[in-house]
Amino acid sequence: GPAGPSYECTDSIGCVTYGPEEPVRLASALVISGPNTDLGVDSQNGVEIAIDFKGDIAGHAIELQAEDDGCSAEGGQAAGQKIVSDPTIVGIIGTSCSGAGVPLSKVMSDAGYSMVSPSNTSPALTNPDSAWNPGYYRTAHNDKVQGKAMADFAFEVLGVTTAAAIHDGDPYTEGLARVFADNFEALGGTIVEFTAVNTGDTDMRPVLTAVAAAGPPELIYYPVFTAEGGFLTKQAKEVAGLEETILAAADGMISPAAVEAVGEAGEGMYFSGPDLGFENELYNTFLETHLEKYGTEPLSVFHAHAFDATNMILSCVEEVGVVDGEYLHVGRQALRDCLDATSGYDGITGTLTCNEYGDCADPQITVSQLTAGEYEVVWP
Amino acid sequence: MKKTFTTKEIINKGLLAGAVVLSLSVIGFIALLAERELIKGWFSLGHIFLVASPFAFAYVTTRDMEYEGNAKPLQTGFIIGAVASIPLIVLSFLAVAIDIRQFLSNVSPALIELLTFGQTPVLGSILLLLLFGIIGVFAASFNIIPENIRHPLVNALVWTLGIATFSEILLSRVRSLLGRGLVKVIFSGKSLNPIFAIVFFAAVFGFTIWWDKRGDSFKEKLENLAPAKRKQLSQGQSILLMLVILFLPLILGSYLTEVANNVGIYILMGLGLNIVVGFAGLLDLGYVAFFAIGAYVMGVLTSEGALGLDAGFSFWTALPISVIVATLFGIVLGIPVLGMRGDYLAIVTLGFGEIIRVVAVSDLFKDTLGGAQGILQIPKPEFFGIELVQPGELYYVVLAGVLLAVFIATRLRDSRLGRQWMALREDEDVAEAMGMNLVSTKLMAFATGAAFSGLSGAIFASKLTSIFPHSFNLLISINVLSLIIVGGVGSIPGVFVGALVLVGLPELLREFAEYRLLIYGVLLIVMMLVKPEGLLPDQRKKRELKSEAELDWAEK
Amino acid sequence: MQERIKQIDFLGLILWVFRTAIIVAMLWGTIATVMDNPYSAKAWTDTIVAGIAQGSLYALIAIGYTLVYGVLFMINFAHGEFFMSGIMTATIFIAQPMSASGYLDRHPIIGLLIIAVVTMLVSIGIAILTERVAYRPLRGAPRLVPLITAIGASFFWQYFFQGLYGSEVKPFPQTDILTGKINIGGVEILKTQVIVIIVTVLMLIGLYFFVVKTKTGKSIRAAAENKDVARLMGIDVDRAITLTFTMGAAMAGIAGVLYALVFRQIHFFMGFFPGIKAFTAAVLGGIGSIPGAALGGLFLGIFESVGPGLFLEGLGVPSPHQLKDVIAFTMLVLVLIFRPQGILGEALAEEKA
Amino acid sequence: MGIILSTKNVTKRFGGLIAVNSFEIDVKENSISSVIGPNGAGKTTFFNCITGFYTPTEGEIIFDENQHIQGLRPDQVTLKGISRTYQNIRLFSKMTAIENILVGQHRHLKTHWVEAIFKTKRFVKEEEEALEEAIRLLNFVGLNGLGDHLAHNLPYGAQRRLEIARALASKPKLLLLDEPTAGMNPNESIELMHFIRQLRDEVGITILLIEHDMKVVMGISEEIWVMDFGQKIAEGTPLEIQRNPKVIEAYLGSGAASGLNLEQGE
Amino acid sequence: MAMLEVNDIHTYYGNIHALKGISLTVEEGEIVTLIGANGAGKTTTLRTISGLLTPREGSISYLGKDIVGTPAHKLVYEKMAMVPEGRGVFAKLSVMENLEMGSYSRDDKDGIARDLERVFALFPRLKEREKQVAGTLSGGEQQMLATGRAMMASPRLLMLDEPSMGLAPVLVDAVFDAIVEINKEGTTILLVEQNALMALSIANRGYVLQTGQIVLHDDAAELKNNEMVQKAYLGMD
Ligand SMILES: Nc1ncnc2c1ncn2[C@@H]1O[C@H](COP(=O)(O)OP(=O)(O)OP(=O)(O)O)[C@@H](O)[C@H]1O
Ligand SMILES: Nc1ncnc2c1ncn2[C@@H]1O[C@H](COP(=O)(O)OP(=O)(O)OP(=O)(O)O)[C@@H](O)[C@H]1O
Ligand SMILES: [Mg+2]
Ligand SMILES: [Mg+2]
Repeated sequence: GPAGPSYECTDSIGCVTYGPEEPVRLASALVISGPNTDLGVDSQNGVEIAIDFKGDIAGHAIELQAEDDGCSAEGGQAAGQKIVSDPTIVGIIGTSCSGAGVPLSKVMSDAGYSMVSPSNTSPALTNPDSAWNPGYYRTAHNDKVQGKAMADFAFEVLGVTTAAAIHDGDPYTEGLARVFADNFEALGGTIVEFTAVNTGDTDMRPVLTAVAAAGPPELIYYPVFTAEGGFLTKQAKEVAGLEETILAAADGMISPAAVEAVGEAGEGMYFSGPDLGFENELYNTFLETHLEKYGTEPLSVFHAHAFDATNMILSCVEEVGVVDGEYLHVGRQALRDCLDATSGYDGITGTLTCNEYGDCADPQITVSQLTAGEYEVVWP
Repeated sequence: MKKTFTTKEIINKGLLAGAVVLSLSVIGFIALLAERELIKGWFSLGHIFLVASPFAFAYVTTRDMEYEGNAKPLQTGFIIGAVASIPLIVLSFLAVAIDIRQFLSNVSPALIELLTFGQTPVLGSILLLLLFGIIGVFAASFNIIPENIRHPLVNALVWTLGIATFSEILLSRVRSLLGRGLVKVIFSGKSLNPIFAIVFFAAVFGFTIWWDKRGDSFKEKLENLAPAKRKQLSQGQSILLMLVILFLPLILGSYLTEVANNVGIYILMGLGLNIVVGFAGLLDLGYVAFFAIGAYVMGVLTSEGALGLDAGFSFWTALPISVIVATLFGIVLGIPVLGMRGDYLAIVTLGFGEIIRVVAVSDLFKDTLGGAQGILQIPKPEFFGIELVQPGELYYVVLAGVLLAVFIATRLRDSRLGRQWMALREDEDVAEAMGMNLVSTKLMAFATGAAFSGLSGAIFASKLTSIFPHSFNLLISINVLSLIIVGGVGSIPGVFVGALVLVGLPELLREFAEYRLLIYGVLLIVMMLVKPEGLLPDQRKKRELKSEAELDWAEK
Repeated sequence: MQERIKQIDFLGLILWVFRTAIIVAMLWGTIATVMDNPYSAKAWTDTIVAGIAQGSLYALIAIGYTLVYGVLFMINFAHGEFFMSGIMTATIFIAQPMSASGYLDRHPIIGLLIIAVVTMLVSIGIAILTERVAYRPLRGAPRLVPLITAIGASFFWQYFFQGLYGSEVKPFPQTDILTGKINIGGVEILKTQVIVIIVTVLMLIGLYFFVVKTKTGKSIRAAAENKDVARLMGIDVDRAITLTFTMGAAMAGIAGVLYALVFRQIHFFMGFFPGIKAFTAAVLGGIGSIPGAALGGLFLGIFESVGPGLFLEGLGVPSPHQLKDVIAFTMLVLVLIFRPQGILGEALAEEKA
Repeated sequence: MGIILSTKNVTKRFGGLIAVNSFEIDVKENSISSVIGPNGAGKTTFFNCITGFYTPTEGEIIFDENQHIQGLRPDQVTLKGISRTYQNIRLFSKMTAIENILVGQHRHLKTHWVEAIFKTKRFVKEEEEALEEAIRLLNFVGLNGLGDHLAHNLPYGAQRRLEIARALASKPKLLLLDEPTAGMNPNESIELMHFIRQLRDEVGITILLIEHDMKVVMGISEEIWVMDFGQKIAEGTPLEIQRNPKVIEAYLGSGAASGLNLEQGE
Repeated sequence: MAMLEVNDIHTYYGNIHALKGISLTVEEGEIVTLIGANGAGKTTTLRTISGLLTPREGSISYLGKDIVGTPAHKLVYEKMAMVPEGRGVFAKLSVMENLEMGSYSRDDKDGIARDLERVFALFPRLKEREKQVAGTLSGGEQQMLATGRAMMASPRLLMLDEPSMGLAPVLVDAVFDAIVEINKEGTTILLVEQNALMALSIANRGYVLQTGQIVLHDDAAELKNNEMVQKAYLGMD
């Protein structure tokens, strides 16, 4: 597009230019419809709060265009096409689901955009031999990291040698469960049962009975979401043979709703996830704002990743943006370079450093334990 | 028929209108839309939906009302509007008094602020009551003002609000087609520029008045045209239509072309299901199964990732195989259900759809189908060495598929087989007694339907370059079924209209986010209530008197 | 039809192979599992009891489908939403505040009764509203049309309630009197499961008598057969239909309460899958038949629960429980091949030529 | 005249009920004959056995030179050359009259669907001929001009005729009519009677009908079988039947209803 | 005042104009018959009177009240009953249950019991088949059941639509006898019949319909001798 009065764009893949009083525009592509809505709405809230906190960039307000990734490949593709048809969008926060991330990553990359995902965890997305594309970043943890962390914690800290893993057929949960199982076995443990339920299932007793019959294991890891996780937790306590078994889940179940869903049965269970730095002042302000703005506490854990993702983009825009009177110019490659160079960035999910394929999450996965309705960090 | 309404009935209507807008408010719809300004600084989409219900109720009531003089309807309109505000007023007072939000999380301060215009509850309530009353009067006045003003007014309103609502899409088209300069004139941010809005409103208003006056003579001229000329004209129209279809991507731009492609994928499926349900009357709720099979075959054959067969299949060589495999599955799954009728068939096919999805997601076939992680790195189609990447390029692949399917579906419909299917739909026993083999007739329907769906799935996989089992859920089957019924069961043009309305429109309504499916639901209900026979119902071909009519035509 | 298909040798052969393959696979799996004997007797009984409880819920929901189908011959896709709406509302407005204030612990029985009543009322209200707006104007339209409005209504209510109460999972309070197990004839059963089974049986018996014995019940059956003639008898058909929806929704409401008691968490999407399953159960049992719906529900619940462990585990299928729907639907197909009208369905009165 | 249809010992049981009990008839080629009997006697069931809707529990049905047709499917029976109409009209109601007749011609159409897709010459020709034939039949039954109407929009009498046209479209050797005059007034019944006679005389097919209108039955039948409780209780010419006391008792009654003057014969 | 007065009614099926201004009266205690060709509008007339259809124009008064727009099920409480074309028995209900449905509008147990006796006396066959599911009855039995069921409403006005259709001649006799019997017991009858000869022989008066209009109206005996009627409807040349 035409540039400001005196600016010449030299960026290899083009620039975005904001004229006087034009807002800097971000897009989000999160799941805000269908059964996974919680996940996306939570992230979107995080994005909105980050934008509110930031206020403006060089006098330009910040505006969000919220799209729905539908938690599906076709949804991701459509959202992507819509976003890249708008040249005033400088960066994308999304997607929620890895399945939507795969096509969207391709679409936005080809068009020269940058995108930071708060909750894609599939290893494929940052695997250059698979679905990685330039311009793709994420603040969510690669399953490889989180699954391994849980295996380490279980084997080394809790000292368990037998475990079971349960997923629900969602790519995220399946990926985590599998990485956990592989690592746990690599450490010398035994996976007595690797099994699955379906999203939407309510009666978990049969599958839990099968797990009990196979071992019973000392620990069950089920990195699923709140609904299925709630059922598994409560019913595990009612299945003979599993009364003493340690229960563990992942960040899909770090949320107030999950605390309520597991109820008393969840007391003492473990969760792998980011270190939300609950002592962290910024996060406390965040939570206050959230309560005020949306009337509820956050719905899951990804608002934090989304908050960080938004901030990563915004601070890079601020950094590489060329202020030219009332105009602001942002080079798209420059933005990618800046994001690539993210290192030691202090976010609420930890200290972010991006590797060459866009994995930016703090490698420090923590394990927390649910005690008296609160998540207490117990490891490391 | 005109009715008289008692005061109680009028108040009830008002309360009903109020209940509707109250519902819209408490589910957060209004507040969400309030963020979307239509005309900069004036009002938002939220305001429109806020007043839509009292407007509609006041309009319809006064339309159906028996009255003399103009005072009565205006008064009625006011009452309905004013009464409709009462539930909202109660809500805003309640919100101040207690913490409703612990129950209804969407009763946000932003909503209350919207409802009270940022004023104190008392003042705000009075304002709201007045606003609604005026809206009621406004609605009622539509029934009073003469037609030659009403029509332009309605037109101007609808068009202005329409372009304001879809400004986001327009904006991107205007930007790339007309340049940045004009954008500033028309838009202010994402909303319409007030001055432009006024000018546009006036223009539409003026044009409609002109058209209403002159249009009739124009139409008359058209009708009086010599048959030969008329034929030319209709040929001209067809050529124009063809050109538009051919160059659609240029007109639409990449995003809308993507939408068109998605619509096309559904049209393909719709054409197939239309054969099964529309022609043959076999209610199939698991149609997605064949779509999935087509997609998975394409994925497994061509993927460049770990799961790919790596046997040198390209899109074009894999395509027929996908279609054939899907067709075979159509037959195989068709056999056990041959003896089942009506809703038994529906639920069993639904089961097949679920079985295919569950099997795809399961750990059982993880090594071949990728399980939950799906199949990645499926190449896009190539055409003489050019990879078709952009929506505008893929469009032609979809278009080719759709044209082929329309062609085959039309030819089959007009053949003996088509009549067999319809006879089967009307009365299975008698159809059999006419000498037709039910088994082969039914299996042909399943097979053809599955073939179209498989084709659609194969294109889908290649277009997305990745497939996940979750894409193949029941909602797709439901959506395809809905679109053929909304379009008009058994009608081929109906499939197009249905797909545009049920796939295209929701795509454009992305902004409504979590309310999209809610709107989709309302859309389904309203369309069926208004046009139960579908938007473009099937027209049986004239055969007895056709020849004569044609003769007629030629003679003239 | 059966008779005729048998004459087609080729087709008969395929069907025969199909059936035999399923049955052999089931037997083989069962034998392999039994030989391997991974489960204790207790594990089996637990699984079966869980299946019965789940099946009871299906049965209660299935009755709503069957009742409506019996009268209007339409698949009421929105029925799962009647189930969801009542318990969602009662949980938010009654159960949670009651639990927070400690009332539920002090007066658990009264509390639960209040919850049940409110749940049923809301479910019934939603059902009547749906019928009034989306179905009634379409009497006499082709059958696919109300099917589509029903789908529309289902979407509408799902997302309406999501908007109303939010999309997160909501806990349903636990009551002490229903916690724990009791011992029935040497089998330890969860109290909640006992409640589910007892309530279901009572509701079913009551409903059956209502429909078969009372004048109102008969008038519903009459309206089901021929609306115009029913009118000529003085039966207010619209009222009869409303009544049918009311009963179906009341059952769905009860199912909602029982679901909440057993699973203790609810969600705006919770109606969808149980709805589909219940519908399957209704068809399996013979759509239109009340005992059929009950039997179908039970059958489905038990097979889903026991099937994966019994048939698939022995065959070495990984994650067998993921495939429980495959078992459920395969059983459906198997049953319908043998009995196209469902287990207890009346032979589709083959129109006399 | 040869025998075109011969049933031997045909029996149909529904559970405990014997609807048709060892029923035997011989229908002469190019004749018009009737089966009559009280309601529920098993007449329609007997027709259903012949046309393959039911498989007879026992017995043989021999059609057109020793072809055994019992147990065949309805479509196979039609292919042999038998077609029928139904007691309650069963047209393809949402198809036009012409289309109904075209479906009736199924038996004689040969082109494959692949030819339809490519619109081969043979296909086009066959379709044209079929349409011509359909229009001819339409005119024959007196429905000219109604061909493009949906079947369910036609008046009752027209529907009956259309059903006959559809049955004729398969060019049957034997036509079974199940109460063709039900719901017609006496005048219309007589018209139909003439029409049936014309059919036999001009087209040369054999007609077997079930009928309760004695004026029609007695007026056109050459031979009549009387059925009661599934069994044959009488057979013979109209005159013989009218005088048969068994028939009078079980079926005809005083004669007031049938409009026949039983005391005097004809 | 006449019991039933139909005044210039127009009834439509969608766009099809089925009744084009029908007027007729029925006096208490009479048997009145409507005859006419197929599609003349006889059934439509009865359905309009009984409230199953609503006329677009015209008025109907019954027992002195305007009943246009009153739904069918309410008219039953006004002692109007109809036996629909094609009998319409509830096939899945037993004979007894069908009869019970006939008395749906009544609360007087004694009266119902008395009427049940009366029906069984008139149609002893029904008594024998009390428990049988109606769908398995023979055609004639179903017709008896339909008539008996209408009697259970103890109607003042009974409308019958082609009660003899598809019946064996013996049964036709029986049904007509029954109609006369019912009438003698005080029920007014409006009868639609194809079997015009028999209808006219038991009726007091008759109306002739042609394409939605009344073309002739006279005493039954006169109509029987009317040349046009004889030619067009009685099949006499
Ligand atoms: N599919 C069936 N199942 C059970 N019983 C049947 C079936 N079809 C017919 N019947 C019974 O068989 C008997 C003969 O019926 P059918 O229809 O052949 O009589 P019909 O002679 O045609 O009588 P009508 O003159 O009234 O038409 C009846 O008692 C009927 O109820
Ligand atoms: N449901 C309907 N939809 C459309 N048209 C109808 C419908 N029912 C009847 N008609 C038309 O209305 C007209 C009158 O029909 P009606 O059934 O009243 O005739 P009828 O005199 O009872 O004839 P029949 O002796 O055949 O019973 C006919 O032209 C008929 O085609
Ligand atoms: Mg018969
Ligand atoms: Mg009639």
